[in-house]
Amino acid sequence: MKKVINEVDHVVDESLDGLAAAFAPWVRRIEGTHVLARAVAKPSGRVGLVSGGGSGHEPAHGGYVGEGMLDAAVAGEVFTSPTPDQILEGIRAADHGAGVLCVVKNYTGDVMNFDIAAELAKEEGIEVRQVVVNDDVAVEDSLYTSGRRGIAGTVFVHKIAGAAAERGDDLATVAAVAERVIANVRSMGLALAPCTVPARGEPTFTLGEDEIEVGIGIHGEPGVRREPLRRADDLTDELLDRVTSDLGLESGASIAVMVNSMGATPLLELGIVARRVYQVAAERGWHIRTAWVGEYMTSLEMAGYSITVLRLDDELAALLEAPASTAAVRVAR
Amino acid sequence: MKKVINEVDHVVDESLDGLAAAFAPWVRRIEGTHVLARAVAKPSGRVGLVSGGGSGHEPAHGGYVGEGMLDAAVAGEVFTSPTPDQILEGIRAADHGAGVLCVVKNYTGDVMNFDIAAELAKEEGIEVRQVVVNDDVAVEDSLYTSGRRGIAGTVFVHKIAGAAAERGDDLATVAAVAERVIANVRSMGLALAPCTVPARGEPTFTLGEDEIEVGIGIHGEPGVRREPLRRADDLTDELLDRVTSDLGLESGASIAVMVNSMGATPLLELGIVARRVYQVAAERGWHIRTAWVGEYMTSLEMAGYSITVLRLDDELAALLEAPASTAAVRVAR
Amino acid sequence: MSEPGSLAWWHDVWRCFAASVRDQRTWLDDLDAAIGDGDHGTNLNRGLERALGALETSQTPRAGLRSVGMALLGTVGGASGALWGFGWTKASAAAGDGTGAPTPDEVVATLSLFRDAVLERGHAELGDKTMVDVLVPALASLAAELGTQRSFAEAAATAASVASERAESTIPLVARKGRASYLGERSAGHEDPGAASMALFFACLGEVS
Amino acid sequence: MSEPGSLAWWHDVWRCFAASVRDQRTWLDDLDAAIGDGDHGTNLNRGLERALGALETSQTPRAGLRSVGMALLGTVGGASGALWGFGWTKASAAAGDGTGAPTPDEVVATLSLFRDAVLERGHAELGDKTMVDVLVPALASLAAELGTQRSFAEAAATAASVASERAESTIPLVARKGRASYLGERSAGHEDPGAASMALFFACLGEVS
Ligand SMILES: Nc1ncnc2c1ncn2[C@@H]1O[C@H](COP(=O)(O)OP(=O)(O)O)[C@@H](O)[C@H]1O
Ligand SMILES: Nc1ncnc2c1ncn2[C@@H]1O[C@H](COP(=O)(O)OP(=O)(O)O)[C@@H](O)[C@H]1O
Ligand SMILES: [Mg+2]
Ligand SMILES: [Mg+2]
Ligand SMILES: [Mg+2]
Ligand SMILES: [Mg+2]
Repeated sequence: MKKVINEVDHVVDESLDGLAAAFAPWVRRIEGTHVLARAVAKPSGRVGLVSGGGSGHEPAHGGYVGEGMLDAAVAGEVFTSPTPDQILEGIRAADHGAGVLCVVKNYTGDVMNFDIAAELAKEEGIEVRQVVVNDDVAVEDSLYTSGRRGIAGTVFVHKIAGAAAERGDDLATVAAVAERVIANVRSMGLALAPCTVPARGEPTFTLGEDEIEVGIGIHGEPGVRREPLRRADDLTDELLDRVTSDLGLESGASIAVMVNSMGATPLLELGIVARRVYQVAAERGWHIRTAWVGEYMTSLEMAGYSITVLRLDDELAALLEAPASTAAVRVAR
Repeated sequence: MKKVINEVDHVVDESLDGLAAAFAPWVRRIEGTHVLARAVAKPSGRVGLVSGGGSGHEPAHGGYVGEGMLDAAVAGEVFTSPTPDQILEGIRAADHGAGVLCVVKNYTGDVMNFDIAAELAKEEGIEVRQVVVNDDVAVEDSLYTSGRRGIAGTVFVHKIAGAAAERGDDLATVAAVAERVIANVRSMGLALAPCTVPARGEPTFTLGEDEIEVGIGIHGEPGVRREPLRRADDLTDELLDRVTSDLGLESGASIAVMVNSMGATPLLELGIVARRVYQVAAERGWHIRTAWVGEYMTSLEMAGYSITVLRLDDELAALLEAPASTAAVRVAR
Repeated sequence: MSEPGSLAWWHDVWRCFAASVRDQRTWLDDLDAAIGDGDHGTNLNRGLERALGALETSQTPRAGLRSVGMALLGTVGGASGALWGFGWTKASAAAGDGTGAPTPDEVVATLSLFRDAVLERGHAELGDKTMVDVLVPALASLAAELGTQRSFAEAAATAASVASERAESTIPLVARKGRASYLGERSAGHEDPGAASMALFFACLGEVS
Repeated sequence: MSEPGSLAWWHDVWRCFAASVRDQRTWLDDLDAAIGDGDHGTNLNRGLERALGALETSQTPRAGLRSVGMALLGTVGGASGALWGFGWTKASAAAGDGTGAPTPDEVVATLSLFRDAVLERGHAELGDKTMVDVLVPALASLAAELGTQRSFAEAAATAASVASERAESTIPLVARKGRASYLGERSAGHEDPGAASMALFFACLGEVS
């Protein structure tokens, strides 16, 4: 394992220190915790937004803390959901008297730990609601399983629900907006190379020189299928097709797109993917209002990418384009 | 070679198409060229700023085109300096009657191609000045060689000279500000893993499981020294020491810092580096005004990082913190 | 041997479990890497050190197991952290408060609360390829054997072998809960890591009794 | 064989050079990978296809070589693009404009302008481990041999072997110009890619004459 680290056990703690210092205009680390909260708290009477999950997805989630997005981000160990006591700290920091919405990605661990934290927060008199993001179409959705995973689409939930909270919507409304994003957002990813969790020291899987994993999550897991590497356009067509047919995307629809690097895939290659997305959108009559191309929800240094499509209505578009100021996302007034 | 590409020969062209589409709020591609110019040209009578170089350094250079930074970015093939005709197109697009400053990284190819382009532009009656960035302390500076390389510090030149041009400084003044940045900025990087140039298809060098290359440039070249991997803090101490002693950095100095990923090294690890930089700065009495931590001047999917330190005076600090709006750097008003 | 259900006995159980997980950490991580995210051994191991410390400073089984649950909840993370942590905070309610003598029934009642809490939180059913596939039948075996007047040691030994069999019999299953469920059919052919660690726990019940 | 300095002869020279670079592309890239950035063969190859096309539509050596220079300048990129491209746009001035018969002296004058332009742009000196280490002595040999009344074919063959020797003798040198200079002492022990491709060019002068 070749990584820029000191002790394997201190990776998350030390990284949070450094990122909190560098991101000081936006965040502060709540001492003794793995929580990054806004440097300047939002006015009281506004709904708070908390998200989090395992570390290793940077800039998620601390990069999304700031005006117009999250109030607090809770970091677990690498790829391990945070514990309820930490989440509770985040909820406390985000509470400004109007309740807190937790944006949770659909993983058993995340859901259960956020559930327990929410119960503890309620015992303290904080009103808490949760939304569970499950945008990954690679995984079959079934009542009898844990359902779909939450992946990169979560960042759109942060942005849009964050804007709703910022403008003063009440908790039920912010939650409803978040649910509307969740209902309209789908993603799917693939990997060209695995990543190595520091505590484990070995790649999470191995691939032949010409193999890729299709339908990966964001925790270094293998995907749902292994297959030969193909041209960028073919891969992109498949991901886009899976995502948009699940969404039932109609010609004439307005959409936001995210082309997300899993970590090692450079922007040069994401540009090739974006080009194809615009081509297909033009053919199919989808209007791309915004395209986020870069690293938004990574999986350490995994090589690969995911595509996210969000169907927009006028309100979602306005909230997506509303001002935001965080370490990783900035939209000017 | 595992990459998200179609044809090896079309990588740059296709990527520019996709990035231009996604970055449409900031840039447009000048048809038939490898030039990304501002979507909305700056008012006439203002100095234009052009930069560029080989591709593979994304978000450099197209990501820095927009208000407060560059007017045009010229992309060569991967790691190959652009040709004079392309640079000339960039200069033409950036010219608004007050002359154009070219920010060139010190590589023989870049310098010669920009020189030729500047001569051609002068023949067309455009006033052109050039500054050559040579911030890499890994390479010995000597009158008898090509001197130091230009690496990540170049982005600070874009930001600060861009702000000077935006506020209306004349060409000589903008060039002088750029030279002041160059005189006060130093960088050094190291690699944990090489990258693969698409046209070549093989890694630019090979490293043992515990080896790193210290003193790398940004074109996949090996560094000046090969040595065993050490703890993040040790590596960071060495880079920081080399950079700041070359700069003769004094206690009490105000600085801007960049912790730049070469591509594959994730933000999680950059956080660990940033933490150490803040620790050392506190010990040595340097005041870090701004820290840019992320991908600014990459080398495809190379693993590793560079550290850049810029000594600030009040004017440089103000220009660094002046508003900017580009795909990759945004500073709010 | 200490009395099953006594504070000393619970110490023995958790010391044994912590040691097994420490020893088998890489194996558990490997099992999890095959169908999950490779951290199961690391997760449990991180928490069990802390849990042992908490137990050592406690005066009664009830207080001790509650602090074990809190420690696990605060350090393990992931699915197993929520289940093991929440489970033991709940289970502690049935453990002795130091007023009466410990009984085997108390142990079964405590483990039953743990099982109920795991089922309540996780909503997993038998055959979903989770720790539940071990916990439910192994606990049922323990209770049944005790009902036939066997000694606790004998009953626990039987439960341990049921647990180990059931862990292995998760191999052919397709996961329907937890991270492994995302793999669909590809999850078949591998032992569930949470089932494997649960079997280590039952092995310890047998070993120390 | 066509007359040295005629349009047909220049066609032969560039066709030969384009073919050599195409064949040796990977070797040139490998040389560049060792001490530079691995693109020298790819760079030249990209430009030479285009240069050949430009030459084919030209009416005189002067126009043809100028368009070769422009094509190289617009497609090769990197250090070699600037030097080869700029060099040939300048060199063309001494080439025939179709009015008189081509002479060997014209060829030497053309190559001398090329050399002067390369020196002017690149500021490299002999021993800096660049293409100059081949260009300067090989051209000097060509001129000198022609001065002793040898045939152009003989003189060019000698120049080609000088070029090839000089390319090899860049191996022990420490680079002082270009990308390889950043490696310092580590640049010693490898042949300079630009010197190697320049030797291919002189080999073609010999081959087609
Ligand atoms: N809903 C559930 N009910 C019971 N056990 C579960 C459930 N989900 C997951 N598990 C168990 O948790 C184990 C994984 O634990 P661990 O790897 O520590 O957490 P994570 O999956 O969050 O990385 C699985 O092997 C499975 O036995
Ligand atoms: N200043 C210079 N003068 C003459 N030749 C040079 C100079 N700098 C570099 N070269 C030649 O250019 C060659 C490298 O060309 P190439 O790889 O195509 O460009 P780049 O270095 O920009 O990648 C070197 O091997 C060397 O022979
Ligand atoms: Mg986990
Ligand atoms: Mg090059
Ligand atoms: Mg796991
Ligand atoms: Mg080269």
